[in-house]
Amino acid sequence: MPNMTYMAAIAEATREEMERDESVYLMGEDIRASVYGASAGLFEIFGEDRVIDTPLSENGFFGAAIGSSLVGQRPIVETVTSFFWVGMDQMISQAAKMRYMFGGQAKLPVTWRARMFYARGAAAHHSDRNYNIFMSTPGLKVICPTNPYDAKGLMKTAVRDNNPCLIFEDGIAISSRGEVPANEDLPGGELLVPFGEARIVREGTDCTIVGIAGGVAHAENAAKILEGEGISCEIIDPRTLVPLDKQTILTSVEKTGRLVVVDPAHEVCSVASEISSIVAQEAFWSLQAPIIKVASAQVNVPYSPALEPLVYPTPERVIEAVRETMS
Amino acid sequence: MPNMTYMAAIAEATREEMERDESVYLMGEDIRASVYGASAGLFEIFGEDRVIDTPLSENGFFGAAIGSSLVGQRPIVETVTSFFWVGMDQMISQAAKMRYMFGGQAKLPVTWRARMFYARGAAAHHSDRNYNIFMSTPGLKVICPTNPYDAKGLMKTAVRDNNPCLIFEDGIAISSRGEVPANEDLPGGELLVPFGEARIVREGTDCTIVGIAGGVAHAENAAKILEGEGISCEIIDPRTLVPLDKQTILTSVEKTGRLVVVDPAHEVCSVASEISSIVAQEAFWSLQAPIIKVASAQVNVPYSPALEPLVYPTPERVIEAVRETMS
Amino acid sequence: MPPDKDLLLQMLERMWRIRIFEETVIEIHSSGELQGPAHPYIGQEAVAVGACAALKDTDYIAGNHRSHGHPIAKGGDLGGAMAELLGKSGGYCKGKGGSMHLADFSIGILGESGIVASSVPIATGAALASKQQGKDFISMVFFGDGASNQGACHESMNMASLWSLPVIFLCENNQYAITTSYKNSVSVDHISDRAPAYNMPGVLVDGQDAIAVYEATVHAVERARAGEGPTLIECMTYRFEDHSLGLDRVRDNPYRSDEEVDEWRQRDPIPIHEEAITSTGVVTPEDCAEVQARVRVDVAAALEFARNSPYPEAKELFEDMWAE
Amino acid sequence: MPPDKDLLLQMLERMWRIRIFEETVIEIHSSGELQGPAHPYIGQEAVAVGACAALKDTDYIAGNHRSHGHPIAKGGDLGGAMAELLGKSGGYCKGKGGSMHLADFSIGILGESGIVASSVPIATGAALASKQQGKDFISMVFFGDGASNQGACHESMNMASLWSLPVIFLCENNQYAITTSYKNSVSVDHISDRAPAYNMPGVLVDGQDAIAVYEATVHAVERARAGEGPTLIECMTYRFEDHSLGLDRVRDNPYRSDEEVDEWRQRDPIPIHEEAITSTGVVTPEDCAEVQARVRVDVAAALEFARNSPYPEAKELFEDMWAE
Ligand SMILES: Cc1ncc(C[n+]2csc(CCOP(=O)(O)OP(=O)(O)O)c2C)c(N)n1
Ligand SMILES: Cc1ncc(C[n+]2csc(CCOP(=O)(O)OP(=O)(O)O)c2C)c(N)n1
Ligand SMILES: [Mg+2]
Ligand SMILES: [Mg+2]
Repeated sequence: MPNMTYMAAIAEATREEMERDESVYLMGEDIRASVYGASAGLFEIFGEDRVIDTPLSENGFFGAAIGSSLVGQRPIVETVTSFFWVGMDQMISQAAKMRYMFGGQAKLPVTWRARMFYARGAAAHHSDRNYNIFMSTPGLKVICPTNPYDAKGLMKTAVRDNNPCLIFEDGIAISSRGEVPANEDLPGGELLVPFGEARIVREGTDCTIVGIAGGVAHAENAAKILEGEGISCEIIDPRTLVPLDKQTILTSVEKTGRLVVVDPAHEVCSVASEISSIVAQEAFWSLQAPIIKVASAQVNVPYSPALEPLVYPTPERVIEAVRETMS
Repeated sequence: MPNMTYMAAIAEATREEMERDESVYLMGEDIRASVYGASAGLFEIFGEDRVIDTPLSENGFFGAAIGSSLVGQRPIVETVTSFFWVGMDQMISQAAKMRYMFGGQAKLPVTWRARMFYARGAAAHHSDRNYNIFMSTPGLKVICPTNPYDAKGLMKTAVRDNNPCLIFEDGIAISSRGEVPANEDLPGGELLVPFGEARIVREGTDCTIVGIAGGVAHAENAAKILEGEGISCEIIDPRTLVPLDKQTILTSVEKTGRLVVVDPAHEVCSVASEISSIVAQEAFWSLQAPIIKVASAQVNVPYSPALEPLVYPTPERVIEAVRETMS
Repeated sequence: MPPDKDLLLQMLERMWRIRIFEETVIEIHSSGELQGPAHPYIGQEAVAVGACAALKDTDYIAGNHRSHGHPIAKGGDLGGAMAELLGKSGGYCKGKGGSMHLADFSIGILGESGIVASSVPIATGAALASKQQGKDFISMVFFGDGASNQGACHESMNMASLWSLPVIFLCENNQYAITTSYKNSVSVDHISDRAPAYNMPGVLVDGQDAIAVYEATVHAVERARAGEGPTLIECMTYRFEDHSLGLDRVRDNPYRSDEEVDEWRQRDPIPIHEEAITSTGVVTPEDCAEVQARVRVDVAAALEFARNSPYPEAKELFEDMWAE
Repeated sequence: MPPDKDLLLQMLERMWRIRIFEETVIEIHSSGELQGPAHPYIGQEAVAVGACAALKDTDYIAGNHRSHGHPIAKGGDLGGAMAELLGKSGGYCKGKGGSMHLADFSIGILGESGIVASSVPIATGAALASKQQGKDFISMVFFGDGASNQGACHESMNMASLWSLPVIFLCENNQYAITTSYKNSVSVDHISDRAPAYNMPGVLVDGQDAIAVYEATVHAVERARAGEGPTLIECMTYRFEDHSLGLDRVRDNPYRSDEEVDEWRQRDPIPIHEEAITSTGVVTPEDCAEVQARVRVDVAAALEFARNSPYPEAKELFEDMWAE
């Protein structure tokens, strides 16, 4: 099986979908030059109508993408999570609401791909992990692939979905490599990962760890060490936050009786809070210990290499949390 | 004690603060004409430098308010929650982050007042209850006054606070009247309600109900009926979400062993989720029943009078939830 | 290319459809039957009607909160519009959108929007799609003088010009944004003066004259269909009623003088149009009277339809959220 | 009003301070000592220096991601800047902001910003405050050709013009936004051509000529201090280096021809300025050499200071979030 980087998987998904369906096009800043690494060579293949370098106008071109999707186009928009703020009105007021407001007349097959920078001095203006905000808004699908396989398969599913989809590409996940099957080795001839199906990364019996985005890698590292202490962790990667595969999480907690949620976003009103609240309501009687959130400290992200690492979850913090639930 | 409407209380706070400190000024759309009812007559008193009707440019004038606050002004900005989306970049990238990014050099005494429409056909574009999103973002204070007394007292505190403050004026709360002491009857000569101190609306022993914004009124109505059934509810109104008076909530749950959170915002990643997650982590051992969220259905807000009421929490839904925790 | 008799009469008819629709809306709002917000279009009929007369069914429009005139001008059904306002399942949007969100995709009405200026990028995107798909569909967006100050307009006009998109930016300058005069919100004399900043033609038109609006739009349409790009048209007009129904507080605080309102009411687009089309003899006053009478019947039928239409059922709450 | 000798030399000195600072930054970035992002200002020195030479200490500036030139031009301390880049507690922002967020409120540097165009409204607001407070402080904002397409610019320019605010919109047209030519992102020939859309003067200046930039700014400053409102100044310039350090991917995908880069490198603002000031005899080549030598020492000292400055302690993480 080919082993590839996360960005290569995204690039492959993009090219395959553009080849398959000519209504799929790419839009963003500096995508011809492939500044974020997912669009190299596409301009040469698909031309200027399908690989569009935009002016620096996020609200405007997000809106243009949405408008084009209303009448049959399927844009893929590339950006960075922090630039979502600039285009927020189009994302929330239009993408998330139009279909419902118009009684189902609109289809909005827009896919946003947003880079989330991680550590390395991105500082407050480039360190937003705002998937919780979009998860909170009805009408948007929210996707957090954590490895190349899922990145490719979920991206392809997103492009084909008739609803606005947001793909969050976490800095930690981006640095991963992994196996992605070649199309000819797949039964259907291509890799499509369905939405709303969590992945059980690792089975275990003592404590459930739900990892969000880059949190999955931390959970895996923690689980290996905890195994040495005789603590067996079950790790769940929801993969898509909307739709959320609640059932897999509940079933796991019913088995283990314990839950730790690892989420590299700010802890307040986070996805970790949401999952915790679901379990506290729906699997309460199975719980044998407090639910622990391991999320980012509620502080803006500092630049200094001496401070920045203190904000984010780490495998150590996950280990501590699991130990606490076991005590 | 004078009995007044919520908006009259806001108007009084505004006028008093403008009289007290000439760096306080008002900015927004159609505020001279007082379209939302809080600024009647102020233009005549304070003139055009302090009562500024802006063009329809939320991102621009939110930013201008922030910029002016950096150098000594104290703007009060009037808007509607749904228009926050348009000005989101300035609110998140600048207001919430500047002070920290600049190592504490900046002070940002900007107060936003945002109307939240409620029921009556506001439809999806005018029904956002996005306080959770701002609560999630480090750097902003978030205030939800639920009665005229708190509206006046919290608003005055907000204007004097040296940090960006967002006041959410919930449609349900706005329709309330209540007693607001005259200044001459107050020890300090004026009404200032501190941030971070929850109000215990009603004491009780069986179940804690935390009400957010308009949720407080529903909780009160529910508690009256439940009292008839012999169920004693303790109602807590956090009043400010940032800072959040976690301790009052935890202490109450330690006493009652049960928690229902009533929040008229969408349920996912909501303030209700957050409070639930805090209690599931920090007061877990006191809990005798699942924590129940009574929040808005995860759907865009429909216009039709036949559908809209189905979205929001109601006293009936609160009653059901409390009964469930008791069973 | 002056409009032919049929089109002149169709324009008259559509203006009457808007006028009488709006009068009915005002009535049922004051009686309490209609509860939601609504922004009357009365006084501005020549703008939407003149502009849409230059479009085909396959062309797109998008609009704003002052939202009943545009879809009716584009040929939208009155019953569906009225039912939508009443929140009934026979409405354009099954009662989910209401007054500010009328849409009928089947005839290119891509929807009105409650967030000021937020449909400007949307219409620009529909034009982009048209170009990408090799279609000759044009996109037109209605927005107000107030809206013109939003960044969304700047960004959209810039993109449209860069990419030569078939989009018409149709600014309805009714001179106020709620209570704010455009003289206090727009830093140039006319919004159309901003067109050179995007290297596109800017046209200033008398918005009370449907034929003038039509003709200006025809030019813009030709330009757009020929692949020559966008046009900014500014129509000077006036709303005869309050900003929105029930906003009495604003009425108490007069931002427009009685004289000004009266003066503009003298420039009612319907008599102006009737005068224009009957003075040449092409159309008779009887033709006009007949149109008006027919529309009264149509609007009454629309109200009847809306009243008889059932409310959506509770189970519909979660429908229409997600597309398959 | 041509600048006097002292000012001419100060301008030279500040250009050298920027140049050598940036060269040092490139060095410590390639050695791995500096890890965060950084956007070199080399090639554009005449813009910030010429413009800031027309300002007083009490005037405000705000900037963008290409962020080292503006504060140094405004008189900012080199050691604090370098320490900030290294994330040290001796930095302007105690290491919390880093390269893109340099700020020194004590001399009117209201901060650089990583979100493109988002300091344009901020600077407009500082100007508003100045007017409200009856002060004669001016506000100037640096933004790029790419930034000019953001709605924030439109909204700010409109407000500034309406309210006659003392703000100078200083566009550094270095012709590219990362890899995108302004010819493909700005729909008019020049960004300054947009000034009439806001009823303000628009000036096009050679951004490699510090004296020309200075003189244009002096006019704008006079206008602003006289209460006559804003000015848009567009400086044509070029960045000699990559968009940001470490963005090699872009270098592999050439968006600028070698010829173009070489041609512009011939128009280095430092020799141009030296030539201008020595050719009149006011300043001697020795004066210039002395300036450069002095600056080398200063930058070396700044790096030394930064290296010796301690990292912030863990407990500082939560400090500076909230003002008392
Ligand atoms: C982004 C946003 N800000 C504010 C409002 C509130 N609002 C609704 S209509 C309106 C005035 C719009 O003026 P204009 O664009 O001239 O249209 P008109 O009402 O005159 O037709 C305002 C301020 C809104 N709906 N959206
Ligand atoms: C809102 C936003 N969108 C995109 C970016 C990514 N980005 C950083 S710099 C830049 C180009 C800016 O171009 P310009 O304004 O011309 O300034 P220059 O880099 O040429 O100095 C881009 C696209 C950003 N930081 N902010
Ligand atoms: Mg108007
Ligand atoms: Mg540039």
